[in-house]
Amino acid sequence: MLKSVELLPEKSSDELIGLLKEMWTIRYFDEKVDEFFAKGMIHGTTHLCVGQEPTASGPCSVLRSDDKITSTHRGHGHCIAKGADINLMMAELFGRSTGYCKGKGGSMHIADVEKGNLGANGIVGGGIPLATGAALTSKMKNQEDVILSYFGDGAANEGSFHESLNLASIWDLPVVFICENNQYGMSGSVKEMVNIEDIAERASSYGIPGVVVDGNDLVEIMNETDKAVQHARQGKGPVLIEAKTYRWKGHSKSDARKYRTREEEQTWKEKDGIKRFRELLIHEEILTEDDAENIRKEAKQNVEEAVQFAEESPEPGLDTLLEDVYA
Amino acid sequence: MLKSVELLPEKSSDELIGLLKEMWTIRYFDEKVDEFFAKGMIHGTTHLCVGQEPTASGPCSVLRSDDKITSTHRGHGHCIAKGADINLMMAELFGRSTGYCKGKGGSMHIADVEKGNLGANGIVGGGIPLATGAALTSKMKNQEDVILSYFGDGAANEGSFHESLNLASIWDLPVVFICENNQYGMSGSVKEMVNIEDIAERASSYGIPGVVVDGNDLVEIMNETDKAVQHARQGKGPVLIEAKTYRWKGHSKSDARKYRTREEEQTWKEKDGIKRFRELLIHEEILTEDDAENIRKEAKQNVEEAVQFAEESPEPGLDTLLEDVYA
Amino acid sequence: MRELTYVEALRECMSQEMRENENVFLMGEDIGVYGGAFGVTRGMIEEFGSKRVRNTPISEAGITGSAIGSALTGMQPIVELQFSDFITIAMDQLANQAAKLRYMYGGKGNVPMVLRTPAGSGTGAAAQHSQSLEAWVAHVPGLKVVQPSTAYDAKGLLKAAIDDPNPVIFYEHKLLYKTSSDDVPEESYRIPLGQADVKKEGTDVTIVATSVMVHRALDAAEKLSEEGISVEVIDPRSIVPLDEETIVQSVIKTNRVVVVHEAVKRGGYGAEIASMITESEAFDFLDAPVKRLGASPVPVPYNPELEKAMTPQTDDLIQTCRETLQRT
Amino acid sequence: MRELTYVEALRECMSQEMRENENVFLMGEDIGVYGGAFGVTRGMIEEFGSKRVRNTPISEAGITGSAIGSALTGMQPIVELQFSDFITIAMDQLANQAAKLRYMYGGKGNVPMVLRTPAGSGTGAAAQHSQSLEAWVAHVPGLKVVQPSTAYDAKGLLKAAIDDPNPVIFYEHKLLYKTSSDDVPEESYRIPLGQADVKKEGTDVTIVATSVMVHRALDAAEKLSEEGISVEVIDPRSIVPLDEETIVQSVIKTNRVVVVHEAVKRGGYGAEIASMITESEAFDFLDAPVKRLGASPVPVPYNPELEKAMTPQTDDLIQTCRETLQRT
Ligand SMILES: Cc1ncc(C[n+]2csc(CCOP(=O)(O)OP(=O)(O)O)c2C)c(N)n1
Ligand SMILES: Cc1ncc(C[n+]2csc(CCOP(=O)(O)OP(=O)(O)O)c2C)c(N)n1
Ligand SMILES: [Mg+2]
Ligand SMILES: [Mg+2]
Repeated sequence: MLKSVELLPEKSSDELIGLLKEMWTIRYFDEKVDEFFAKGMIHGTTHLCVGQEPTASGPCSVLRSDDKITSTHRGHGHCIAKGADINLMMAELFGRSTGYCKGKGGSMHIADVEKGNLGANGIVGGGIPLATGAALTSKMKNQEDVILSYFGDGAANEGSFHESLNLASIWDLPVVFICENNQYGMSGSVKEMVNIEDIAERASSYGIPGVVVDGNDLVEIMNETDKAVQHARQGKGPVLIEAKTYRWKGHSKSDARKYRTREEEQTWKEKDGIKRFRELLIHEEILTEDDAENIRKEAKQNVEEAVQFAEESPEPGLDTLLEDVYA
Repeated sequence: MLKSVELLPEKSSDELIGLLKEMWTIRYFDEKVDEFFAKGMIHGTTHLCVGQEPTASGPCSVLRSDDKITSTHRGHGHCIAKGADINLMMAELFGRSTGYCKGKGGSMHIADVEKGNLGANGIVGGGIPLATGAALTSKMKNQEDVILSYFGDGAANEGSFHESLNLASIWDLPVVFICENNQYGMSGSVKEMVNIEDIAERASSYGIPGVVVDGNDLVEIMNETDKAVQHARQGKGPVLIEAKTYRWKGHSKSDARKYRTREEEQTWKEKDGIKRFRELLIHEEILTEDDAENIRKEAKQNVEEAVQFAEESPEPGLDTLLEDVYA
Repeated sequence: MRELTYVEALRECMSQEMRENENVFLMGEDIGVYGGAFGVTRGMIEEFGSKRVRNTPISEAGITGSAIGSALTGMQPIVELQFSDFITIAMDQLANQAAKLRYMYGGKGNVPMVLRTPAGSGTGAAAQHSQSLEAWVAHVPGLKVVQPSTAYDAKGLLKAAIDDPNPVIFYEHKLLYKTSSDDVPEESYRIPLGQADVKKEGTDVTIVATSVMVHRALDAAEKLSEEGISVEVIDPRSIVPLDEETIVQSVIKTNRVVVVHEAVKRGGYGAEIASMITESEAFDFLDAPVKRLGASPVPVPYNPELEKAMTPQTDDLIQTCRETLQRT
Repeated sequence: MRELTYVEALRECMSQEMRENENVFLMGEDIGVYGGAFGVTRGMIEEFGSKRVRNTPISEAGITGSAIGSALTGMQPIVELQFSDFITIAMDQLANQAAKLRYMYGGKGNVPMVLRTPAGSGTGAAAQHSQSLEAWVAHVPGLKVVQPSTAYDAKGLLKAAIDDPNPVIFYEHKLLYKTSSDDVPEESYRIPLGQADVKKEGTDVTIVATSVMVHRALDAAEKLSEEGISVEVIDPRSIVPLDEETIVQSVIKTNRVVVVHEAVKRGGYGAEIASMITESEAFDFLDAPVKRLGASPVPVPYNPELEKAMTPQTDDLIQTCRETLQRT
């Protein structure tokens, strides 16, 4: 559908517009969450993906509905991109019984097993073996489902990364490992924490393809993930994709961001992937400025409605404490 | 001293002859242990390094006495090559109070901390982080000591391998990682357990040099380890060396070796590194056939004496049970 | 009925399940042609092929995590960890993922997997290959923990573990692998988790014993019967869930109890069982304090005499029962 | 004397040690300019530089293992694990290496390291960031385990832990970081490991409480004193080694005891303490069974009310003390 750039996966104009709206939804969702945390209206902690929307929406948009993802502590975007209902997400953050986890999980544990989101994870690197196992199911059951495993640059230094990629590679499992390299762990700069330029280079340790993509270029991400997903679906084994991106906000609710400069932040903000995709759609005449503005407002409005839904939802009863430990 | 091949580390003829004798000692030691296990005269289990003598003797021979090693479950050779007293080793295998560990450790836990052997390890991959930490001590204390970390091809699939190599690489620690690729874990063929040709390729994940050596060529091993040790000692950071070798015996005392063919075993036995080095020394006129034979006999005799020492040593008293848990 | 060893009983159970249920498969190090370090899976790759008997690299965390992921998506993996000491490497996946996913997700998803692994000392394998760390997993809500002491129990409990929709840690014992039961049915059967077995009835003192200690308790009971002392031996078989009722009723009957396991006494699960008894209605029936026996607080030593001295033996049980009977 | 928070006390101790002893250094995730997830190391990299305050990659097993290796060769590392839940990833290195090396090597070599890590719930961090798993490490011979409940204790115990030639697991508590003591000396001091502290004397019932529960026990004691009930509150401070004597003597005096911790009750270390009391000479002085309080057998839930309902609160302690006093 796009003329000036090549887009490999087939997407209708409506679908492309949907992606723009989804990215806006992700952004407004997390900005709203930020606001509530700052006001002390939500309990616990949270990790926002503002600035990383394209790495959530792009890869998920090339998946089939039976394909699955594993997500991370910074998982709201992945969750939305995999089709979650933001009402249930917001309710979960409010700890309400209507939330995805009935108020028991919170931000770090939102899962939507039916939609194929096998869950956020509070353990850095903890989801990578789970994705590998889900891919094993797909292979053993001849399902053709592909699993997309999200993790950060920091997670690439955990043993679980290594063991999982090795396992997936020797068994040719249908899993795409996607490293959202947002330049930092919590405060540890990727430049100091690994001795190589690109984390994608690590693919060579497992004899699998490694690809670097611009995390702010939705089209590039979609193209590369699409290729990787097809590779995996065809039984050719896993692929490691590294998306260079940046988290605009602090790591979690209390972060003075001393480990980086405001200038660096500014430089990255100028690369905003939403803005870029919006301009592309306008340039391609898929969208007018007015449409774009309406879409943005709708997304914002949807988030407001999610807040309302959450606020009106009941707290879980204390009698639920002991429920759902065992199946 | 050698004429027909280039040997980088300076070694006198006596030293070269000493290495031949050491390799014989390792072989006879482990063959003796094999015999005792077969007869049920020793308790527990053991892992023999028959056929892997050059990867023990070569790397250790280029170390200074303050340099250290970490070893593995298959560690008798490393221990002898790092200067251990075989009497105390054999006594340990017999579980006697005179043994290196006072009878409390056995084959998998022989350590000789004073001589710089930081210990065998029953946990596959367990010693790699320890070596990394010892290298950190060296660096923090400006000691110039280099640490050599032995592990197997199987261990290269443990998370500890990955985390340690990453840490050592970002901190430029003076550690040489040496993978004794004897083609199998316990039964898992390296061909099935990794998706790459050489484990040394994994060095690229950490931006460090990776080198493959012929594990039956003592001179090549010495040359490559010597370069690596110098690299590390000069503060240039770690190196990963992979030595292709083969264990002649089964994995441990009860192993029917179904996972490999007798032909394959034969092929590797023909590459015997001891025989090869012996012939080199004779060819170089450093040794006559007769000298070589005498050396071999002496090594064998020394092992017999170690057995006698062990047999004559007392059992540890039951009152030692509770000793040495805490310092 | 048939005599079968503990190893054979385990293998028969897995084979029967795999024939019936295509979701069940095995993963582990050297479980293929090698047959596993203790021979439990011997012959299975020949029957079921390398897709369902998956030989893995040496990557305990990765294997365990992958099993969890596959269980979460519809398979029923049985993982063999070569020695239970290596569970230390997989604890994040077990305690933080397998045990918690369902609860964290508000009751969505479940993890029907079994992790089989041999524990215990007595083989000279020394400190890193001889531990009994079942207390760790038993402390983690969301896991179930089984410790069969006989071939008969092994077969029936393993079936229950495989059928269970939750992660089950199934502790085998190295010294039991070659022991046999003469009453193992050929057909598949299930022993419900959470059902203790009274291995021997008695009236004077109760011994609650797990795994290999069940046999030492039975030996002790036999010797004590010569002195006219009647010992009741209870094997909980699973420690999570724990059949508190059977234990409490026995203590109410005998008024005296000794709890024994091979694990280090300090912080072992015997403390939980002993405290549970004290907190129960049995307290008022106790004629002597609940007594625990467990290993000395040391890493398992290599020397066979030291190794033996570390763990409770039949004689220790005999003496402890006598002491407990002498308390007034 | 000076008022200092728990965080400040910890930081002051480490800084003083690092000024005195060049072998002492810090390793951990985000302990540099970030100051650690809970701000404990804030400002330290500025004073001591990045060589001695080493920011690490996210590699818990690797960091812990490296610390062990450096301790074995002459350094005295202090590792910060960001949340104690992540100890699950480092258990092989802690339990199989650090704890056992010295014994396995026949008394050669030792591992003078401290692993500091925050435990506990109450912050809404949910199931993977709120556990209290001290029972695991306390079960492993070769490790020592410390749980300071006040700023004063934190400073003195941390010094003892750093000076100790053995691996010490030092459990901090998230809810205590901001609490303060008004009696923290400026100079360095050491509180020996294995010395319990009687936080409040009393005569009717003893509460043995660890970490944050010490404060709930003191609150309960205060409220119960209004009813004329005199509670003695004992804080073991270290659970390995455990000051059994102080606990036993207190029970001999009060004849009644409640053991409380935040960890899950099932298989928690309270079972060890309770069983130890039952097995001791205090048994004959007990007027009521030893009672334990601990968390419900569930992963820590996110919702604040559920989270609170899971762990023992002051009211639960009050009620349990009353019940224990009513037993005859
Ligand atoms: C095993 C583990 N170690 C440490 C943490 C604490 N922690 C949470 S997020 C984070 C940084 C993760 O960095 P990265 O993987 O790059 O993801 P990002 O936060 O940048 O999205 C850390 C250290 C954790 N949750 N789990
Ligand atoms: C963590 C761990 N997993 C598994 C084992 C069991 N085991 C002992 S040696 C071995 C094979 C190791 O293979 P490799 O690293 O190649 O060393 P090799 O035995 O070939 O010298 C295995 C699986 C162990 N001891 N530790
Ligand atoms: Mg990151
Ligand atoms: Mg090998």
